[in-house]
Amino acid sequence: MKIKVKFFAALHDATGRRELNLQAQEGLTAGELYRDLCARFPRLADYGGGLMHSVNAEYVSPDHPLRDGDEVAFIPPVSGGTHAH
Amino acid sequence: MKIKVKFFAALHDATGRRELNLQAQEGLTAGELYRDLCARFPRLADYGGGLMHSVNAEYVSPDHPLRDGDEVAFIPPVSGGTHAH
Amino acid sequence: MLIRITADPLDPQPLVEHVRRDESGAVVLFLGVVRNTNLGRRVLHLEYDAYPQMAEKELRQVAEEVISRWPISDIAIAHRTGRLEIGETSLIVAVSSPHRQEAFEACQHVVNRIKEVVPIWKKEVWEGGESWIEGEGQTTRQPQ
Amino acid sequence: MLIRITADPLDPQPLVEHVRRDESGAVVLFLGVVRNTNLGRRVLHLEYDAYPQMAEKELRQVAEEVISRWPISDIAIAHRTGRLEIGETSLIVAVSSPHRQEAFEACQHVVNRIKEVVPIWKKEVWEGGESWIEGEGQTTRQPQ
Repeated sequence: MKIKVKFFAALHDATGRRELNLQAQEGLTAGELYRDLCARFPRLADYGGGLMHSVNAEYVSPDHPLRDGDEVAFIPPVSGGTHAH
Repeated sequence: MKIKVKFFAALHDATGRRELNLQAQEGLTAGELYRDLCARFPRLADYGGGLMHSVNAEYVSPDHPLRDGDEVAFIPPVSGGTHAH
Repeated sequence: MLIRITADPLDPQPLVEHVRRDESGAVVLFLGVVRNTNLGRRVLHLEYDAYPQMAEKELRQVAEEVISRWPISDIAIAHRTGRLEIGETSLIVAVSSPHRQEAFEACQHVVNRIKEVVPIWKKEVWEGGESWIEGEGQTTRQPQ
Repeated sequence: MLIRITADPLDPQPLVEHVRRDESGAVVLFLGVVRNTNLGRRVLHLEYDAYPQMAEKELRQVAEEVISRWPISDIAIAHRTGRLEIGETSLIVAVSSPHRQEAFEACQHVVNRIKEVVPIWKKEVWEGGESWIEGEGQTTRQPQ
Protein backbone atom coordinates (compact mmCIF):
# COMPACT_ATOMS: atom_id res chain seq x y z
CA MET A 1 0.00 0.00 0.00
CA LYS A 2 1.04 3.63 -0.58
CA ILE A 3 1.75 5.84 2.42
CA LYS A 4 2.67 9.52 2.49
CA VAL A 5 4.78 10.68 5.44
CA LYS A 6 5.13 14.34 6.43
CA PHE A 7 7.98 15.77 8.51
CA PHE A 8 7.74 19.03 10.43
CA ALA A 9 9.96 21.20 12.59
CA ALA A 10 12.79 19.18 14.21
CA LEU A 11 11.86 16.07 12.18
CA HIS A 12 12.16 18.07 8.99
CA ASP A 13 15.67 19.08 10.08
CA ALA A 14 16.47 15.48 11.06
CA THR A 15 15.38 13.97 7.74
CA GLY A 16 16.07 16.84 5.36
CA ARG A 17 12.63 16.18 3.89
CA ARG A 18 9.19 17.62 4.10
CA GLU A 19 7.43 14.64 2.59
CA LEU A 20 8.13 11.05 1.67
CA ASN A 21 6.04 8.65 -0.41
CA LEU A 22 6.65 4.99 0.26
CA GLN A 23 5.33 1.50 -0.22
CA ALA A 24 4.50 -0.38 2.95
CA GLN A 25 3.22 -3.84 3.67
CA GLU A 26 -0.43 -4.26 4.67
CA GLY A 27 -1.09 -4.09 8.39
CA LEU A 28 1.89 -1.93 9.26
CA THR A 29 1.11 0.30 12.25
CA ALA A 30 2.03 3.99 12.71
CA GLY A 31 4.55 3.04 15.41
CA GLU A 32 6.16 0.36 13.24
CA LEU A 33 6.45 2.83 10.39
CA TYR A 34 8.30 5.21 12.71
CA ARG A 35 10.78 2.49 13.68
CA ASP A 36 11.33 1.62 10.02
CA LEU A 37 12.00 5.28 9.24
CA CYS A 38 14.56 5.49 12.06
CA ALA A 39 16.61 2.89 10.22
CA ARG A 40 16.61 5.08 7.14
CA PHE A 41 17.04 8.41 8.99
CA PRO A 42 19.07 7.64 12.14
CA ARG A 43 18.67 11.17 13.58
CA LEU A 44 14.93 10.54 13.79
CA ALA A 45 15.55 8.15 16.69
CA ASP A 46 16.56 11.11 18.89
CA TYR A 47 12.93 12.26 18.95
CA GLY A 48 11.11 9.04 19.72
CA GLY A 49 10.19 9.84 23.30
CA GLY A 50 7.92 12.85 22.95
CA LEU A 51 6.33 12.14 19.58
CA MET A 52 2.62 11.77 18.93
CA HIS A 53 1.38 9.98 15.82
CA SER A 54 -1.19 11.29 13.38
CA VAL A 55 -2.96 9.65 10.48
CA ASN A 56 -4.93 11.78 8.04
CA ALA A 57 -4.56 14.78 10.37
CA GLU A 58 -5.98 13.02 13.45
CA TYR A 59 -4.02 11.97 16.51
CA VAL A 60 -3.82 8.13 16.74
CA SER A 61 -2.08 5.64 19.01
CA PRO A 62 1.16 3.99 17.81
CA ASP A 63 -0.64 0.66 17.22
CA HIS A 64 -3.03 2.26 14.72
CA PRO A 65 -2.91 0.12 11.51
CA LEU A 66 -2.25 2.06 8.33
CA ARG A 67 -4.29 1.80 5.17
CA ASP A 68 -3.55 2.46 1.55
CA GLY A 69 -3.39 6.20 0.84
CA ASP A 70 -2.92 7.30 4.44
CA GLU A 71 -1.05 10.49 5.27
CA VAL A 72 1.09 9.93 8.36
CA ALA A 73 2.93 12.48 10.48
CA PHE A 74 4.96 12.26 13.68
CA ILE A 75 4.20 15.23 15.88
CA PRO A 76 6.95 16.56 18.18
CA PRO A 77 5.81 18.44 21.30
CA VAL A 78 3.98 21.50 19.99
CA SER A 79 5.05 25.05 20.78
CA GLY A 80 2.84 27.29 18.67
CA GLY A 81 0.76 30.16 19.88
CA THR A 82 2.72 32.82 21.57
CA HIS A 83 6.25 33.57 22.53
CA ALA A 84 5.04 34.59 26.02
CA HIS A 85 4.73 31.78 28.49
CA MET B 1 -15.39 84.58 44.60
CA LYS B 2 -15.99 83.15 41.10
CA ILE B 3 -16.94 79.52 40.71
CA LYS B 4 -17.52 77.52 37.52
CA VAL B 5 -19.96 74.60 37.77
CA LYS B 6 -20.14 71.81 35.18
CA PHE B 7 -23.13 69.53 34.62
CA PHE B 8 -22.89 66.13 32.96
CA ALA B 9 -25.23 63.33 31.96
CA ALA B 10 -28.44 63.33 34.02
CA LEU B 11 -27.49 66.62 35.70
CA HIS B 12 -27.12 68.24 32.30
CA ASP B 13 -30.64 67.06 31.48
CA ALA B 14 -31.92 68.26 34.88
CA THR B 15 -30.48 71.77 34.55
CA GLY B 16 -30.52 72.26 30.80
CA ARG B 17 -26.96 73.56 31.11
CA ARG B 18 -23.46 72.30 30.57
CA GLU B 19 -21.76 75.03 32.54
CA LEU B 20 -22.65 77.82 34.94
CA ASN B 21 -20.47 80.69 36.18
CA LEU B 22 -21.53 82.16 39.48
CA GLN B 23 -20.44 84.38 42.35
CA ALA B 24 -20.30 82.65 45.74
CA GLN B 25 -19.46 83.81 49.21
CA GLU B 26 -16.05 82.92 50.66
CA GLY B 27 -15.95 79.67 52.60
CA LEU B 28 -18.84 78.01 50.78
CA THR B 29 -18.35 74.22 50.61
CA ALA B 30 -18.99 71.94 47.65
CA GLY B 31 -21.97 70.39 49.44
CA GLU B 32 -23.46 73.79 50.28
CA LEU B 33 -23.09 74.88 46.67
CA TYR B 34 -25.06 71.80 45.61
CA ARG B 35 -27.90 72.66 48.00
CA ASP B 36 -27.94 76.24 46.71
CA LEU B 37 -28.14 74.96 43.13
CA CYS B 38 -31.08 72.69 44.02
CA ALA B 39 -33.08 75.83 44.92
CA ARG B 40 -32.38 77.21 41.45
CA PHE B 41 -32.79 73.87 39.58
CA PRO B 42 -35.36 71.87 41.57
CA ARG B 43 -34.87 68.71 39.42
CA LEU B 44 -31.27 68.55 40.66
CA ALA B 45 -32.56 67.48 44.08
CA ASP B 46 -33.63 64.12 42.60
CA TYR B 47 -29.95 63.13 42.26
CA GLY B 48 -28.55 64.11 45.65
CA GLY B 49 -28.15 60.59 47.03
CA GLY B 50 -25.60 59.07 44.71
CA LEU B 51 -23.55 62.12 43.77
CA MET B 52 -19.83 62.55 44.32
CA HIS B 53 -18.30 66.01 44.37
CA SER B 54 -15.28 67.12 42.40
CA VAL B 55 -13.22 70.30 42.51
CA ASN B 56 -10.71 71.02 39.75
CA ALA B 57 -11.18 67.47 38.45
CA GLU B 58 -10.41 65.73 41.77
CA TYR B 59 -12.91 63.92 43.95
CA VAL B 60 -13.49 65.83 47.23
CA SER B 61 -15.77 65.42 50.23
CA PRO B 62 -18.92 67.59 50.45
CA ASP B 63 -17.34 69.74 53.20
CA HIS B 64 -14.45 70.77 50.93
CA PRO B 65 -14.26 74.61 51.02
CA LEU B 66 -14.27 76.28 47.63
CA ARG B 67 -11.78 78.91 46.48
CA ASP B 68 -11.89 81.63 43.89
CA GLY B 69 -11.60 80.22 40.37
CA ASP B 70 -12.52 76.64 41.29
CA GLU B 71 -14.23 74.36 38.77
CA VAL B 72 -16.86 72.26 40.52
CA ALA B 73 -18.77 69.25 39.21
CA PHE B 74 -21.28 66.87 40.75
CA ILE B 75 -20.61 63.35 39.58
CA PRO B 76 -23.55 60.94 39.23
CA PRO B 77 -22.75 57.22 39.50
CA VAL B 78 -20.48 56.50 36.56
CA SER B 79 -21.33 54.01 33.83
CA GLY B 80 -18.63 54.35 31.23
CA GLY B 81 -16.50 51.63 29.80
CA THR B 82 -18.47 48.95 28.17
CA HIS B 83 -22.02 48.02 27.47
CA ALA B 84 -21.30 44.45 28.68
CA HIS B 85 -21.63 43.93 32.38
CA MET C 1 1.00 55.17 28.44
CA LEU C 2 -1.74 56.43 26.15
CA ILE C 3 -5.00 57.86 27.50
CA ARG C 4 -7.56 59.27 25.10
CA ILE C 5 -11.15 60.51 25.32
CA THR C 6 -12.44 61.14 21.84
CA ALA C 7 -15.61 61.53 19.79
CA ASP C 8 -13.94 59.76 16.85
CA PRO C 9 -14.32 56.03 16.04
CA LEU C 10 -11.83 53.81 17.85
CA ASP C 11 -9.27 51.63 16.04
CA PRO C 12 -7.32 48.96 17.99
CA GLN C 13 -4.15 48.92 15.87
CA PRO C 14 -2.60 52.22 17.10
CA LEU C 15 -3.11 51.10 20.70
CA VAL C 16 -1.38 47.77 20.00
CA GLU C 17 1.53 49.64 18.41
CA HIS C 18 1.68 52.04 21.32
CA VAL C 19 1.95 49.41 24.06
CA ARG C 20 4.14 46.84 22.30
CA ARG C 21 7.79 46.70 23.33
CA ASP C 22 10.58 44.42 22.17
CA GLU C 23 10.32 42.58 25.50
CA SER C 24 6.55 42.07 25.09
CA GLY C 25 5.33 38.57 24.36
CA ALA C 26 1.63 39.28 24.80
CA VAL C 27 -0.83 42.06 24.11
CA VAL C 28 -4.35 41.67 25.50
CA LEU C 29 -7.05 43.95 24.15
CA PHE C 30 -10.52 44.55 25.44
CA LEU C 31 -13.12 46.17 23.21
CA GLY C 32 -16.41 47.28 24.70
CA VAL C 33 -19.03 47.34 21.96
CA VAL C 34 -22.61 48.59 21.95
CA ARG C 35 -25.02 45.70 21.99
CA ASN C 36 -28.62 45.64 20.96
CA THR C 37 -30.24 44.64 24.26
CA ASN C 38 -29.81 45.45 27.93
CA LEU C 39 -31.99 44.31 30.83
CA GLY C 40 -34.29 42.69 28.30
CA ARG C 41 -34.87 45.94 26.44
CA ARG C 42 -34.08 46.52 22.77
CA VAL C 43 -31.48 49.30 22.60
CA LEU C 44 -31.50 51.67 19.59
CA HIS C 45 -28.28 53.50 20.34
CA LEU C 46 -26.17 54.83 23.22
CA GLU C 47 -24.89 58.25 24.12
CA TYR C 48 -21.74 58.63 26.17
CA ASP C 49 -21.08 61.84 28.09
CA ALA C 50 -17.76 62.51 29.83
CA TYR C 51 -15.99 65.05 31.96
CA PRO C 52 -12.93 64.83 29.74
CA GLN C 53 -10.17 66.42 31.87
CA MET C 54 -11.22 64.51 34.96
CA ALA C 55 -11.83 61.27 33.03
CA GLU C 56 -8.32 61.42 31.57
CA LYS C 57 -6.86 62.07 35.01
CA GLU C 58 -8.76 59.15 36.53
CA LEU C 59 -7.87 56.82 33.64
CA ARG C 60 -4.22 57.75 34.11
CA GLN C 61 -4.50 56.89 37.81
CA VAL C 62 -6.09 53.53 37.02
CA ALA C 63 -3.28 52.80 34.54
CA GLU C 64 -0.58 53.80 37.04
CA GLU C 65 -2.16 51.66 39.76
CA VAL C 66 -2.15 48.65 37.43
CA ILE C 67 1.42 49.25 36.22
CA SER C 68 2.59 49.35 39.86
CA ARG C 69 0.77 46.11 40.66
CA TRP C 70 1.47 43.82 37.69
CA PRO C 71 4.73 43.28 35.79
CA ILE C 72 3.37 44.69 32.57
CA SER C 73 5.08 46.80 29.92
CA ASP C 74 2.49 49.45 29.08
CA ILE C 75 -1.21 50.32 28.91
CA ALA C 76 -3.30 52.28 26.42
CA ILE C 77 -6.91 53.29 27.03
CA ALA C 78 -9.25 55.00 24.57
CA HIS C 79 -12.86 55.87 25.37
CA ARG C 80 -15.30 57.25 22.87
CA THR C 81 -17.99 59.84 23.63
CA GLY C 82 -21.13 61.01 21.87
CA ARG C 83 -23.68 58.92 20.01
CA LEU C 84 -22.72 55.30 19.30
CA GLU C 85 -24.69 52.86 17.17
CA ILE C 86 -25.07 49.13 17.82
CA GLY C 87 -21.75 47.40 17.13
CA GLU C 88 -19.58 50.48 17.54
CA THR C 89 -16.69 50.39 20.00
CA SER C 90 -16.99 52.53 23.13
CA LEU C 91 -13.80 51.47 24.89
CA ILE C 92 -10.48 49.88 24.04
CA VAL C 93 -7.97 48.82 26.68
CA ALA C 94 -4.62 47.42 25.50
CA VAL C 95 -2.08 45.90 27.89
CA SER C 96 1.32 44.46 26.95
CA SER C 97 3.57 42.27 29.05
CA PRO C 98 6.44 39.80 28.71
CA HIS C 99 4.14 36.97 29.86
CA ARG C 100 0.53 36.52 28.94
CA GLN C 101 -1.11 35.81 32.30
CA GLU C 102 -0.32 39.26 33.68
CA ALA C 103 -1.66 40.99 30.58
CA PHE C 104 -5.03 39.21 30.94
CA GLU C 105 -5.31 40.01 34.64
CA ALA C 106 -4.25 43.63 34.31
CA CYS C 107 -6.56 44.25 31.36
CA GLN C 108 -9.56 42.86 33.26
CA HIS C 109 -8.69 44.99 36.27
CA VAL C 110 -8.51 48.14 34.15
CA VAL C 111 -11.93 47.45 32.63
CA ASN C 112 -13.46 46.87 36.07
CA ARG C 113 -11.94 50.01 37.58
CA ILE C 114 -13.11 52.18 34.69
CA LYS C 115 -16.70 51.35 35.58
CA GLU C 116 -16.13 52.39 39.19
CA VAL C 117 -14.28 55.68 39.17
CA VAL C 118 -14.03 57.31 35.76
CA PRO C 119 -16.55 60.13 35.13
CA ILE C 120 -18.10 58.84 31.94
CA TRP C 121 -21.79 58.08 31.64
CA LYS C 122 -23.93 56.27 29.14
CA LYS C 123 -27.51 56.91 28.20
CA GLU C 124 -29.49 54.11 26.64
CA VAL C 125 -32.02 55.09 24.04
CA TRP C 126 -34.74 52.55 23.30
CA GLU C 127 -38.10 52.76 21.57
CA GLY C 128 -40.20 55.28 23.45
CA GLY C 129 -37.67 56.28 26.08
CA GLU C 130 -34.16 56.78 27.28
CA SER C 131 -32.27 56.62 30.54
CA TRP C 132 -28.86 57.36 31.97
CA ILE C 133 -27.38 54.14 33.33
CA GLU C 134 -25.89 53.96 36.80
CA GLY C 135 -23.02 51.60 37.46
CA GLU C 136 -23.48 48.12 36.08
CA GLY C 137 -27.07 48.16 34.97
CA GLN C 138 -29.22 50.07 37.41
CA THR C 139 -31.14 52.90 35.84
CA THR C 140 -31.27 56.35 37.35
CA ARG C 141 -34.34 57.61 39.02
CA GLN C 142 -36.18 59.37 36.30
CA PRO C 143 -37.08 62.91 37.29
CA GLN C 144 -40.57 63.98 36.19
CA MET D 1 -15.96 30.90 13.43
CA LEU D 2 -12.81 31.86 11.60
CA ILE D 3 -9.68 29.68 11.64
CA ARG D 4 -6.67 30.68 9.61
CA ILE D 5 -3.06 29.50 9.25
CA THR D 6 -1.19 31.96 7.08
CA ALA D 7 2.29 33.18 6.19
CA ASP D 8 0.95 36.75 5.86
CA PRO D 9 1.16 39.41 8.60
CA LEU D 10 -1.77 39.33 11.01
CA ASP D 11 -4.19 42.25 11.45
CA PRO D 12 -6.63 42.25 14.40
CA GLN D 13 -9.42 44.32 12.82
CA PRO D 14 -10.86 41.64 10.46
CA LEU D 15 -11.03 39.21 13.39
CA VAL D 16 -12.90 41.74 15.52
CA GLU D 17 -15.36 42.30 12.65
CA HIS D 18 -15.75 38.57 12.17
CA VAL D 19 -16.68 37.75 15.76
CA ARG D 20 -18.77 40.81 16.63
CA ARG D 21 -22.54 40.32 16.74
CA ASP D 22 -25.30 42.78 17.57
CA GLU D 23 -25.71 40.99 20.91
CA SER D 24 -21.99 41.28 21.72
CA GLY D 25 -20.99 43.70 24.43
CA ALA D 26 -17.37 42.62 24.67
CA VAL D 27 -14.59 41.47 22.38
CA VAL D 28 -11.39 40.22 23.98
CA LEU D 29 -8.32 39.86 21.79
CA PHE D 30 -5.05 38.16 22.52
CA LEU D 31 -2.01 38.92 20.40
CA GLY D 32 1.08 36.79 20.79
CA VAL D 33 4.10 38.80 19.70
CA VAL D 34 7.73 37.82 19.22
CA ARG D 35 9.86 39.17 22.02
CA ASN D 36 13.57 39.73 22.08
CA THR D 37 14.54 37.39 24.92
CA ASN D 38 13.62 33.92 26.13
CA LEU D 39 15.18 31.92 28.95
CA GLY D 40 17.71 34.73 29.32
CA ARG D 41 18.85 34.45 25.72
CA ARG D 42 18.71 37.27 23.16
CA VAL D 43 16.41 36.12 20.35
CA LEU D 44 17.11 37.32 16.79
CA HIS D 45 13.97 35.99 15.15
CA LEU D 46 11.56 33.04 15.23
CA GLU D 47 10.44 30.55 12.65
CA TYR D 48 7.06 28.89 12.91
CA ASP D 49 6.37 25.61 11.17
CA ALA D 50 2.89 24.09 11.00
CA TYR D 51 1.01 21.07 9.74
CA PRO D 52 -1.67 23.31 8.25
CA GLN D 53 -4.58 20.93 7.62
CA MET D 54 -4.19 19.29 11.02
CA ALA D 55 -3.57 22.61 12.81
CA GLU D 56 -6.77 24.06 11.34
CA LYS D 57 -8.69 20.96 12.39
CA GLU D 58 -7.32 21.12 15.93
CA LEU D 59 -7.93 24.87 16.21
CA ARG D 60 -11.51 24.29 15.10
CA GLN D 61 -11.90 21.65 17.83
CA VAL D 62 -10.48 24.01 20.45
CA ALA D 63 -12.92 26.71 19.32
CA GLU D 64 -15.88 24.33 19.39
CA GLU D 65 -14.95 23.09 22.86
CA VAL D 66 -14.84 26.68 24.14
CA ILE D 67 -18.11 27.66 22.44
CA SER D 68 -19.82 24.68 24.09
CA ARG D 69 -18.44 25.61 27.51
CA TRP D 70 -18.84 29.40 27.73
CA PRO D 71 -21.80 31.55 26.64
CA ILE D 72 -19.83 33.35 23.98
CA SER D 73 -20.91 34.54 20.55
CA ASP D 74 -18.00 33.59 18.32
CA ILE D 75 -14.26 32.95 18.08
CA ALA D 76 -11.65 33.78 15.46
CA ILE D 77 -8.12 32.40 15.51
CA ALA D 78 -5.28 33.31 13.16
CA HIS D 79 -1.79 31.84 13.42
CA ARG D 80 1.12 32.97 11.33
CA THR D 81 3.88 30.69 9.99
CA GLY D 82 7.35 31.26 8.57
CA ARG D 83 9.96 33.73 9.74
CA LEU D 84 8.84 36.37 12.24
CA GLU D 85 10.91 39.29 13.45
CA ILE D 86 10.86 40.75 16.97
CA GLY D 87 7.57 42.57 17.51
CA GLU D 88 5.62 40.73 14.84
CA THR D 89 2.37 39.00 15.75
CA SER D 90 2.36 35.19 15.68
CA LEU D 91 -1.16 34.56 16.99
CA ILE D 92 -4.42 36.44 17.33
CA VAL D 93 -7.40 35.02 19.22
CA ALA D 94 -10.62 37.07 19.24
CA VAL D 95 -13.63 36.12 21.36
CA SER D 96 -16.94 37.97 21.53
CA SER D 97 -19.68 37.61 24.12
CA PRO D 98 -22.65 39.50 25.53
CA HIS D 99 -20.82 39.90 28.87
CA ARG D 100 -17.15 40.60 29.33
CA GLN D 101 -16.13 38.05 31.96
CA GLU D 102 -16.84 35.08 29.70
CA ALA D 103 -14.88 36.59 26.83
CA PHE D 104 -11.78 36.98 29.02
CA GLU D 105 -12.01 33.43 30.36
CA ALA D 106 -12.70 31.83 27.00
CA CYS D 107 -9.90 33.75 25.29
CA GLN D 108 -7.38 32.67 27.92
CA HIS D 109 -8.52 29.07 27.60
CA VAL D 110 -8.10 29.11 23.83
CA VAL D 111 -4.55 30.47 24.13
CA ASN D 112 -3.64 27.79 26.67
CA ARG D 113 -5.11 24.96 24.60
CA ILE D 114 -3.33 26.08 21.45
CA LYS D 115 -0.02 25.47 23.18
CA GLU D 116 -1.05 21.96 24.12
CA VAL D 117 -2.60 20.33 21.08
CA VAL D 118 -2.16 22.31 17.88
CA PRO D 119 0.65 21.04 15.58
CA ILE D 120 2.58 24.28 15.23
CA TRP D 121 6.20 24.63 16.27
CA LYS D 122 8.54 27.51 16.80
CA LYS D 123 12.28 27.64 16.35
CA GLU D 124 14.22 30.30 18.17
CA VAL D 125 17.21 31.70 16.36
CA TRP D 126 19.77 33.45 18.53
CA GLU D 127 23.38 34.49 17.95
CA GLY D 128 25.36 31.38 17.18
CA GLY D 129 22.56 28.87 17.35
CA GLU D 130 18.94 27.89 17.01
CA SER D 131 16.55 25.41 18.56
CA TRP D 132 13.02 24.10 18.17
CA ILE D 133 11.08 24.88 21.34
CA GLU D 134 9.05 22.21 23.09
CA GLY D 135 5.95 23.21 24.95
CA GLU D 136 6.30 26.21 27.22
CA GLY D 137 10.01 26.81 27.21
CA GLN D 138 11.89 23.50 27.18
CA THR D 139 14.25 23.12 24.31
CA THR D 140 14.42 19.99 22.22
CA ARG D 141 17.31 17.64 22.54
CA GLN D 142 19.72 18.75 19.91
CA PRO D 143 20.75 15.93 17.64
CA GLN D 144 24.44 15.97 16.69
